[in-house]
Amino acid sequence: MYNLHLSAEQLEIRDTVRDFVTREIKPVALKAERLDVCDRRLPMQLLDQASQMGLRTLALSEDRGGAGSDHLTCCIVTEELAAGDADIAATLMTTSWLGHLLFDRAMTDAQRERFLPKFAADDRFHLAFAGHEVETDTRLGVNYHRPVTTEAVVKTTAVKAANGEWVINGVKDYVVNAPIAALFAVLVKVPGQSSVKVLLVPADAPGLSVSAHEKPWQHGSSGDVTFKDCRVPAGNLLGDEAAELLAGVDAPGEGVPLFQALALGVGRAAYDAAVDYAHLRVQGGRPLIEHQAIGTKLAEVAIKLEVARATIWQAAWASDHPAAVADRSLPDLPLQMIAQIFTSEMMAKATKDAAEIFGAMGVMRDMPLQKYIHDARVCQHSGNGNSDAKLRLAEVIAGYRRPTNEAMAIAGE
Amino acid sequence: MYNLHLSAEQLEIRDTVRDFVTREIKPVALKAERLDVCDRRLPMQLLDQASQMGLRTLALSEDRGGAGSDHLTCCIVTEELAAGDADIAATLMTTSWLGHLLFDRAMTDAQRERFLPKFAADDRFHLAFAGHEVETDTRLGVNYHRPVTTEAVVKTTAVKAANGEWVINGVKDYVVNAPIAALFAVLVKVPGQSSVKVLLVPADAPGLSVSAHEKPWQHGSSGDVTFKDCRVPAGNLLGDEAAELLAGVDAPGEGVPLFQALALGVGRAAYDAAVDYAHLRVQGGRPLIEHQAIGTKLAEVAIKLEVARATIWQAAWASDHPAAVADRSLPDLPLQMIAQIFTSEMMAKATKDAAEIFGAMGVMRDMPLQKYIHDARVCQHSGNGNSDAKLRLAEVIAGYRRPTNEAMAIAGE
Amino acid sequence: MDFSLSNEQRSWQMLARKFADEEIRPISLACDAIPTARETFDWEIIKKGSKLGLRTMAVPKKYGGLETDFVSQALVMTELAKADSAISKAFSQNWKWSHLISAACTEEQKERFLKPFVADDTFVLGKGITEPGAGSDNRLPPDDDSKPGLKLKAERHGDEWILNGEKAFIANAPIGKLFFIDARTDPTVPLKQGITMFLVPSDTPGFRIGKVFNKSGWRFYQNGEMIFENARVPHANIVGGVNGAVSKTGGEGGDTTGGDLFGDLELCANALGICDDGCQSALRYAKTAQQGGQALFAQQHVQLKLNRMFMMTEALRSFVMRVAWEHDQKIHSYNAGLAMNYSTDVVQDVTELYMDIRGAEGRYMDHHTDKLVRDSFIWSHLAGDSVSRMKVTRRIN
Amino acid sequence: MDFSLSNEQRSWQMLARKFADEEIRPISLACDAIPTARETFDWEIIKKGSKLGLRTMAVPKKYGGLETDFVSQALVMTELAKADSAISKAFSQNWKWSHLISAACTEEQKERFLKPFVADDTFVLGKGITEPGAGSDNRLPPDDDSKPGLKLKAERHGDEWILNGEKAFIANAPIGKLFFIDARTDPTVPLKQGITMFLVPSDTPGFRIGKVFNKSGWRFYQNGEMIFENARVPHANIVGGVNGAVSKTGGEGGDTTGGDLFGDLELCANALGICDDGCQSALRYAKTAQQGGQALFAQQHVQLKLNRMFMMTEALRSFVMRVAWEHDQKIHSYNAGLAMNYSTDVVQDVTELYMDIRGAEGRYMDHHTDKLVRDSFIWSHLAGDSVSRMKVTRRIN
Repeated sequence: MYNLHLSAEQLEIRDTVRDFVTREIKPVALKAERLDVCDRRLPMQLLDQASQMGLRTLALSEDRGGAGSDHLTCCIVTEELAAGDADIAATLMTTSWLGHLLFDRAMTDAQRERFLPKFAADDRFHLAFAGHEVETDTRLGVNYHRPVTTEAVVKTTAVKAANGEWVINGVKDYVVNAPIAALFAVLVKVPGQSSVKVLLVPADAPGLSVSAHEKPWQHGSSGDVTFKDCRVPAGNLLGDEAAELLAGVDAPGEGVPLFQALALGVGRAAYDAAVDYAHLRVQGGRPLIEHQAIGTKLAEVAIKLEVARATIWQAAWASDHPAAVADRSLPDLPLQMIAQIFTSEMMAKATKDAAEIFGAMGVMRDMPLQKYIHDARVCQHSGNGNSDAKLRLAEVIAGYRRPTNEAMAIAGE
Repeated sequence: MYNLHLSAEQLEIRDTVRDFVTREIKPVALKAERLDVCDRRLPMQLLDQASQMGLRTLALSEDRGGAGSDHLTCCIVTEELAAGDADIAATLMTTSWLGHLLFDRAMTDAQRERFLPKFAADDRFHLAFAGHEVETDTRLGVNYHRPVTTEAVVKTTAVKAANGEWVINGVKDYVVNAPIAALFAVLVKVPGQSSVKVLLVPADAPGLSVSAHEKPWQHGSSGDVTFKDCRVPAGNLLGDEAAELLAGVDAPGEGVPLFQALALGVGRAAYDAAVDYAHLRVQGGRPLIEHQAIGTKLAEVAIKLEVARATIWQAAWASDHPAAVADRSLPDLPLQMIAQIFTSEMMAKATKDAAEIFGAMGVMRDMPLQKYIHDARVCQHSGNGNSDAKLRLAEVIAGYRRPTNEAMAIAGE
Repeated sequence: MDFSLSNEQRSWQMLARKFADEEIRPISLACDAIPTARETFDWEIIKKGSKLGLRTMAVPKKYGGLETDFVSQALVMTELAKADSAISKAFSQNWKWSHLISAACTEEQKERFLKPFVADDTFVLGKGITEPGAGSDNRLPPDDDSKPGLKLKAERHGDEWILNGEKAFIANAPIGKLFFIDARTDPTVPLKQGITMFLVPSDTPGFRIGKVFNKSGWRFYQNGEMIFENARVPHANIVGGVNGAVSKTGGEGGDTTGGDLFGDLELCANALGICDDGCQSALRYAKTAQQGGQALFAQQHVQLKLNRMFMMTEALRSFVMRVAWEHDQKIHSYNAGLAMNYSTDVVQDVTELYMDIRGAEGRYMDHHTDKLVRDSFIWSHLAGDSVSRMKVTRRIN
Repeated sequence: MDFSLSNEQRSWQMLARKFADEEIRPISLACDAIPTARETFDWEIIKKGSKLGLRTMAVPKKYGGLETDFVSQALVMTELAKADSAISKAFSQNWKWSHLISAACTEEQKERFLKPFVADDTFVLGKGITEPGAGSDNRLPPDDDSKPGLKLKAERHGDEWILNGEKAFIANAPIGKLFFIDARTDPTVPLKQGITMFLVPSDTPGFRIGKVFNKSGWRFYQNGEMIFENARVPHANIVGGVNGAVSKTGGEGGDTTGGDLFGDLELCANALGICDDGCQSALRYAKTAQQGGQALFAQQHVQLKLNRMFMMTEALRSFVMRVAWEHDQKIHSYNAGLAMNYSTDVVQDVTELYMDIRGAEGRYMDHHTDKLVRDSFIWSHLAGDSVSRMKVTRRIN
């Protein structure tokens, strides 16, 4: 039955994280040097604290030492963290989500035995998924409603050596968490095999090197990862379904709207700041908030936030409950993609509107509002962008089904 | 626990109503003469059929012969009906909702005994709430964030005659369902008493006359109701809490977002028509939907619909479950008002975008798209409008509490 | 740089303003309210305007016209539209096609058609391109496919051409005396190379008018169906040669001041008139209507809406006047198209903001406000749809 | 109606374009990237531009300036902004205040200040109004309350005035040699009647510059704090009389061509330059960047974005040129204000669409694209916030 009550656990973790953000994250995040987008190093100590609170292992099942949070809870926590600092949110949600995918769903017992103890024990044990490659064009674009497939190409190879080890060669880019990850899940092509595979590669594997990005147009830290005759044991290969499981981490669609919750958190931070300022700042003898123009603007921002949250929560819950689409409680549409387009467009506008209320203070690089605007823009323009997402949504609406590669090959024969 | 599954009953009634709309309503609604906004008479026969299906008594409790549907179900049904015909939806939801308020919540047993049998038995027994009066300015406007109260003024009087009857004098306007109502709930002032009262007035009471509106900027039928020494029995007075209960029918806020569901239904009708047309119509050798420009536009409309629905459902459920605000699962904001502003703005845009896809056919008065645009505009501009709603929302955001009339009077002494 | 008007331009503007105030505005809402599409037209206003030169102002002096410049034409369209957009269009539609006659017809054709046009106050022109199955395909035909686009067929039989087919949504069809008709004369080649333009008088045998379309806005302005059943048109009525229609109507690379491209200026100048009406009506309303004991104008949200209305309107005026001047200078540019696209956004935004400021008054929406919003929607289809916009973008290079 | 440029206007445009291409664009991104706000400025570019007249082009000839018209000034601002909006503003800021000197200063003051200004390539002007607690209150002060607005106090002591207080966000503060400073000289009356304007050289005793603000956009252009601690200014440096500041700076009803109202033209002409840069960069990118084996330009959604960019830019250009012409004609109107408000919407829309078309390329956003978007946001605060818009609306009547 339709029910919007959050569970006691959800309410509690939201309060806990909100409190952590207020007490610990905000004082660091609001320092001028951190607000300046030109030099934003990850606050490792806060990440350690968050890890001790269980936020690094939020989605990991309880059996394995995590909090076992469901998709909705992960989105609630992400919003709260991002209202404090988008980079902290991105870092934690990436590790937490990959932790769940890898340890709960992709690894064999033997693999878990090797990696889980370290992951559970070390607050700095972060995870990264190295999927994307240089010069891969994944945009739908000209292939909209055309039978040509637009799929990521994997050129990084893994070859089995005589001693059974895998030897990896290739370069991955856009890798979130790359500079801090202790373990990478790497998408590879094994010559002679049609489907792509995933290998577990510890950061200290010989032949692996990371080049961190400066000021990337992404949240958290990121970098390129180069594999040069990088060797890992034979046992590091994940099962065949791992590639598909992990691919959703990058592409919006029917996945978990974690990055949309991040964008919402950024918008809320801007809104909260603007409401506070509008109470304090006096213009024409009255606080700003008592002016129609400012009140109206704040109302418009509030509407954007509430509507986006309803949309994100719906997508989050749906990604955990495919049965609700099957029984037609929810539409058979890519709800995460809808949340992505809507939220990112709305938060870009919301942060700008909030900043306008601050007057000259709203244009300063070392003040919060410009940081929020920048963070919202990153959410809007990373990846393939909203124009491409709309084309993908349009194909779903049209009921267009692109022939698979195999079908194309058969047709071509 | 958060759960977006609809109940089996909700899914079933949605299907039933959707089927009724397709088979019965659409063929009538799509006739050129009904599409032309200049002459839109209520299709009484369809209303009778709907009544036989239980839609006139949808919200009335099961004990009393209704379907006992909750707020969410009422919104779901309203959307479906409005996707067929906005006037039918407005008529039925008004009677259904007033039926619930009057028979389930406001009447005494004695009153129920007198009126319920007729209401239950007669498919043409519709209800109307006569609250608003001529020249009452209920806009917040200049009183935004000022201690001046902006409240409806009731000038219609009810005076107790020697024989115990109430004698009513005054004029009510904006009364939805007035031309077809068999029973009116009338807001009156009893001289010498401070709070307003509600009287039950049958349509055939002597001294009551209705002047129906032509082409009103409202959905359903509406009219002015004049009371000239109109007499009703002493027993027709409702309890003191009835006035507050019924006031929510007119003012958006924390009530049931029925009219927002209506707007959504209108938007969906436009969207469905546009998707169908985009599949059929060929341009440049390909169906319209295969063009990026059209696909993108349809995706944008689809997003507006899905996001609006999530927002409306949330508000509908919240209006039935105040505990979810109390336990902080939902924000303490007027969710219906948020749904009102958002939905009406989005559907105005959605219907225009859908119409653009139809080219010249989209501007014709006897074709569906112009009707949808008109219907959406009515949702956007009836009542006090969105600018005023935003000011009310801003007061909530600011935490502004207007002093009550009594407090003002005391302060003035 | 000079934004001032010449004495002649100014006097055209004044003449149009007076005519609009005294003759058009008084009948505007009544015409709009007529329920039957076929009955909204009023010949009296056309005759009165015609006597002032408002029907023939684009015809060269040597053919008895007034040969005004484009700036004057833009000013007049705006002034007339300020009182009624559809009536303004009913006049300017004649200029559009008299531009085409001047630019594309032979002397013999001008003699045969322009002279009677000038002489008769009820002689109205039109052009038939759109067909039930071909609207945007005519405007933006694919280069690689000959099938899309208009289908009306013309076949030569001696000195005559036999036309068969239908046109739809044709402006002035129900009332016009002479039409330019685009017909397929070579169905084997892409549209641009296979159509011929014919001059078709309304009394051509085999040619008749079908239904009159029941538009939501622009009620006064008549759009109708045209039906050709073995309609016979003399070879002498071909404009610009067989298969030569596009090069003469101002399509890509053609003459940019007559024909179709005048249509861009026409739509944006007309929209400007609606915007002026909307702005002035809104300002008047905001200054007079009261709320809480004060004029609406005292409220910030009303000021912000008025700001946006005037801001967009003045931007549009600047753009329209520039485009009119460019036309007079025979400057080829994509500006006319951009201004037309732009006018769609502006006219709808401005009129909808006006509706916002007014809101429903009691149970009704003010008729004039509602009319402005309905009239503005016409632009979505004529000037602001994605085909119109992409077509203009492709001129930018 | 004439949109053409005179030879002189055209040659200023060409000079500016050449300077922008050859000198400004090559240093633009490097200046933007300098992390420390105090170090982004480059005297070399100012000196080079000054030698071409770009610092003094608004000064009357009799004082050694170039006395250009407003149309030329608008053209030059646009051309310079096409290469770097902040550097363009660094030049035009001097014209703004040289307009004020011409309009409001006595001959003696002109002699003392305009001459050295003209003679020295590094002589830069500024004006201090905003204070930490008073920004929009200065622009739109309430009529019925004397408290809101600037607080910097000036008290007369014989032939000198003693200034105490602070200014914030003052353009050119860190580098200027001469400033106009508004100070309260009568705190008992509403703002408009109680402030006096002083000419304050940078070496005035008791006057110093505080921090330099670290803006997100317009990095090159310096805004700083001004601190007055018993700063002593001679009575002879008062502009326009005691308590007479507002009537001289072009506030409501004042001189509409110098001072503040030039600022409206300045902002919209500058925005136009950013838009031109955005449009041309986007078109170039769309024509060259490939996706799926075709230029991006082949895609409809890219065409629609380009359409909007060019459409809004050309509407803005039309509006800007009209406003510049109105300034030259000394026409009083609300158009300059509307154009300024409008430029906010346009410059942000255009640059954000450009960012949309580009998207993040791999892991980074193109620096130039990002800079255009950041620079454009400055308008939210200077030209497009609700106070700016309501202020302009109140001029409409």
